Amino acid sequence: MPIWKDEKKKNRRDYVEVTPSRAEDLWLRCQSCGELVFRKKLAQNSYICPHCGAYFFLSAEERIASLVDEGSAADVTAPLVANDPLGFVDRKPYPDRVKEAQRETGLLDAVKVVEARIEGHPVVLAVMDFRFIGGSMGSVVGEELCLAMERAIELGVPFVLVAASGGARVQEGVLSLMQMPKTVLVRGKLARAGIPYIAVFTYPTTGGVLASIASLADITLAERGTKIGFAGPRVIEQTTKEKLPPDFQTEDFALARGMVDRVVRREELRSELGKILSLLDGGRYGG
Amino acid sequence: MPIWKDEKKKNRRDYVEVTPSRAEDLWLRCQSCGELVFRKKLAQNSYICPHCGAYFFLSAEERIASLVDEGSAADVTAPLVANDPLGFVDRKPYPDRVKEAQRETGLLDAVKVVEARIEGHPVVLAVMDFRFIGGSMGSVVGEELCLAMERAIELGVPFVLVAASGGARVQEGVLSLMQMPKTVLVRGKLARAGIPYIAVFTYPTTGGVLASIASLADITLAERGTKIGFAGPRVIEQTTKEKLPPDFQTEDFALARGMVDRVVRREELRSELGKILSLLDGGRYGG
Amino acid sequence: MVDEGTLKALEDKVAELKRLIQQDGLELSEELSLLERKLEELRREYFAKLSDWDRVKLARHERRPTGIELVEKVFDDFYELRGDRLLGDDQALRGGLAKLGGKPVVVLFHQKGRTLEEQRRYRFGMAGPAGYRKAARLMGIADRLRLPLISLVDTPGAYPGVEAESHNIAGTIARSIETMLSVRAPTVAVIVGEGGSGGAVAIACADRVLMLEYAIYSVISPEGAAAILWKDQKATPKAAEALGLSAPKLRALGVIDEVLPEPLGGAHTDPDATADTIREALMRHLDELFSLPLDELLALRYKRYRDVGSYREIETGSFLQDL
Amino acid sequence: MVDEGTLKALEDKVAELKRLIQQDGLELSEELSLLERKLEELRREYFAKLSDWDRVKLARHERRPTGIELVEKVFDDFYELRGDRLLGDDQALRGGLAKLGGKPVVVLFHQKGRTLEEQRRYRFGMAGPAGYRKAARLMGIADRLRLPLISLVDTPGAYPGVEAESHNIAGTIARSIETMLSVRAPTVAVIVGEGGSGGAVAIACADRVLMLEYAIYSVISPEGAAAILWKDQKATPKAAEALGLSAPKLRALGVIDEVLPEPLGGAHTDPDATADTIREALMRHLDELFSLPLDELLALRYKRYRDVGSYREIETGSFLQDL
Ligand SMILES: [Zn+2]
Ligand SMILES: [Zn+2]
Repeated sequence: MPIWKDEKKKNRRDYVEVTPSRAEDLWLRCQSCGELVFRKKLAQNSYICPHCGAYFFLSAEERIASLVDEGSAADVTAPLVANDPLGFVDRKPYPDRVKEAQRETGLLDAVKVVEARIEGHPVVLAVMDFRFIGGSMGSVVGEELCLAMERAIELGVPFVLVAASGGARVQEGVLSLMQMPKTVLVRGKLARAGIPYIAVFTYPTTGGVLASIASLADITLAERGTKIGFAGPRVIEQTTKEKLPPDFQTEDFALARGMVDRVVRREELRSELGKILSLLDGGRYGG
Repeated sequence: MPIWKDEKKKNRRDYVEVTPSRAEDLWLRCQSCGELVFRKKLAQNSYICPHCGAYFFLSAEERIASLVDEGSAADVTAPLVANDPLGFVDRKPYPDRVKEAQRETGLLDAVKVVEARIEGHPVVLAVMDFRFIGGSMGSVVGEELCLAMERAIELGVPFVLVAASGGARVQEGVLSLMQMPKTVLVRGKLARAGIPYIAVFTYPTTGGVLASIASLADITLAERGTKIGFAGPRVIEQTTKEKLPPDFQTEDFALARGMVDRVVRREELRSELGKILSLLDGGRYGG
Repeated sequence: MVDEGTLKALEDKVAELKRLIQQDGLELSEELSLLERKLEELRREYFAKLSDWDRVKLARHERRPTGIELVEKVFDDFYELRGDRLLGDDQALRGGLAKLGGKPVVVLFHQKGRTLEEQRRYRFGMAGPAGYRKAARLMGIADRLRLPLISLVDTPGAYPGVEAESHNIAGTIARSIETMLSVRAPTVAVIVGEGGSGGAVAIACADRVLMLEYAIYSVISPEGAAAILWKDQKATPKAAEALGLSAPKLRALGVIDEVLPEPLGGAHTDPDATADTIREALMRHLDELFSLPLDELLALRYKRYRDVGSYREIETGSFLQDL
Repeated sequence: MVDEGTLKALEDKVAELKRLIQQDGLELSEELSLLERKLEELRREYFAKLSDWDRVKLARHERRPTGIELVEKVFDDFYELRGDRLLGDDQALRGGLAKLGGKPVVVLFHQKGRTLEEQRRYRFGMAGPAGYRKAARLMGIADRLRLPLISLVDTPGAYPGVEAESHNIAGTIARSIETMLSVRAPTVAVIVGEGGSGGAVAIACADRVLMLEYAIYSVISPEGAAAILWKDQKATPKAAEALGLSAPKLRALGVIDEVLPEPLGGAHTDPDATADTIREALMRHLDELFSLPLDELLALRYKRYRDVGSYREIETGSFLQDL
């Protein structure tokens, strides 16, 4: 399913896939040009179709690999698993949903935290994974993000968040809402410690994650093809009967409204982060 | 010259005089209804025409009298006089202009500072006087405002500023521009000391005064009939060729755009300040 | 089984009888006391087995006291402050100075509106960027002047609209949260009606979070949850149950500190008593918080929000085998 | 008497000759050196008795290097940051991260634009609320990360428009001043072109304020002053003289700390040399400021702005007699 396509320019490079692939598939079919691509080859190309330039869906692991210096990443994700504080059952029980997502993704929850280097610069990098219950922020994601920021403080290195989230983890009720003040609080600690915080908005950065930790970065990049917004388009149309502008909640919409510093193509994200990190390097005022 | 008149409501009470009277006149002619009014009588009525409700022009002294408890005001304006740092001469030398204004107003410069009580509450009150070179802020006004805020800190009582200013004192060049950071700086000290700061925008509150100290109050009231804006309408029309909306830079314009907390009729200004001051009274958190 | 329709019909009848007695001086007191006993009985029955969906309907009850009505009853004075100094003045989220037990406080509250015209003007208590910016501004006053900050929460959520998104509603909520957490004075939030998601939490990150007995506080509306998770609008009551949005459940989870009892029948049957309960609780909690020195107050607040959540640590080895 | 028209004509001729020599390989070097000597001579004559109005024209010179041109020459890298997180991104006031002598800094600058299209887009360097809010945001980054803040000032003033007034341009300038004064790191401002009133001072409240030799810094434009004070547009040169807007006069008043010499002919005749001068001065001042501990840095800043102004104390008795 395409979410961003510049029709006027007929630019196939602006096609973004939002459906995850199965981890076991060695060959992936590009949903834009229809070609079959070898997964390893794709990985070497930041998961951009070598035939047409379309962006493939990225898991957290793939995202990390596409951003950090080879072999530099040490997984420091804490071994935390969601409880089921509400005994939540919709069409299936929440614990089953979590287990399924774990099985599918190999992750404990919707975020992966690594210590790594980006173009030589050490960082603590937290990457959300949209495959895990829509990248929703529940208790585990909130705690992991806080631990990641605290680790960045401890190490004295920048904190980088790659956001990909549909919002709060509904199945944990108000406890997931509470992850908003929780992460904002620790972001304040990060700020007081003078640690740089860079956020990257990838598809999609929405809801409670956008309305808390994601919006409070020093520097904010938006990946080409992302979606940035608080409320979903359907909710807006239903509540307000407004007609939405064609570029609504796109990265260009956000840029024009001053919400992000830059829109960056996926293939440039790594060097862009490298540039920023290198600019933040060197003797700061210590007075 | 009227500056505010609610034509639709045919409400003569919304007529505001912006031309000062001569201090020696015992009888003043209302420019709205044409009646002659005895000055003393007028003073007892907050300088509102007893015949038609029009607002007469207020000097700083008259404004103070209309706001504070009778006999409670102690003039603490510092004995400061403007220098002529640029040797400024336009159609007349700046020192002559200052002297003229002093003679006309009995003031040393465009602001008068008193320690007083408003409905029983002690305050440091600074009132600008538009008659003194358009209420412009030069070195003396800047210093007086800073001294007033420092006095409020020392006494631990709220600071109230009644603004009336055409902007910066052009005749002192960049030194008057420097009164913007100067007053903002001391406002910061006031804030750190936890002293409440209430601003009242009277006719007119514009330019450099609005773009510094006046905009940084905790609570901001606008007197009915004032004018609130950074740039003059003529400059805007000349620079941008824009057509200005009919209510442009009125107090209602400012209220609708979130720039002030309330629009208050002159006759209610004193009780309104009293209400606010009494709400700020009492045991604050001292932890 | 008693439903809220039956209850409401009876409530209306009682009200009508009272009006007749008062206005026209009719001798109907016997009928009235009969009806009132019946109403009391039905209420007991209804409230004894209140479902969470019933609670949602009570929290949204058309006669439930709105923000300004409670503010005027709870506080001794209220002086409204307006505007965010940039975008405008959002009347869906209001605030100002007030007194409580002789002490000055800063108050924030959502305002839903009672009449249709009010509801339109207040957008049913759904605030936009100007509202959350105003909230942060008033929090700044509380911070500078060391005034306790009290918020009454009653919103379906932040306003979802093109204008709101254009002015970064998400960012203004984040700033509101950030500012509230850093106020150097005691803060108390009371969920008095609907505590709808981000729009609620933006002004509810307090040292103490209280909740009226029949108020709700939820990460998503039951309707929204039903649509998204059950793909079935008819699952709404089920969703309400699942979301854990009731005051007793949230108290059990530790998300809120105290459930404030409402009169039998709900807050709208006795707004004065409801306001008394709120006032008493606010004064009690503020008294406790006032006794703490600032560093301790802030340390407790930090701990409260740093530690919130429900998860368990595992041994990764065994976890991978489990899958 | 040499006027700027004669100068400009000669400058154009020299440029044309150089082009011919380089492009077409014509043997005109003798003519060129003749013309260049003549130009040098005229420049000396012109700049020897430069009026303040001449300085205004130099500061506004159509070829004067604009903000981004200087930034790219002065700093080793420049990474633009955009947006105020609420209203939009104002390209009349730009900023970002950069390096200076290996040290990270935050840079702010007005951008006037060179082409007509650019000038329209950048509104001739007249920033609005979004611009001053972005400035405050970037100052916040400098503050949090303890990065020196450097601003290059070149604006006729803040943008005067209905939209700007509607979004409280005055308030955003006041906030920008407030934020700049509270940055917990060294700050240096350089007036590089026009320092126009509130729009300039909003990003010029620095620990050190430097000024290019032919830049101007004024409370009002000479045209504005002529209209208001002289009621005569022809008084503009006289107003320019009276306003004390030149770098040497402002240095004498103590408003600025150092005059940075420009090449003979003005910054536009040698942008590289101008940039070198700015870079050298910035590094020198930053070195000095870096050696101060934070409390001393802030105390000096406080003193600088607390004490600014020119007035005298009098004995009120004698004053009243004088009138
Ligand atoms: Zn393809
Ligand atoms: Zn009259």
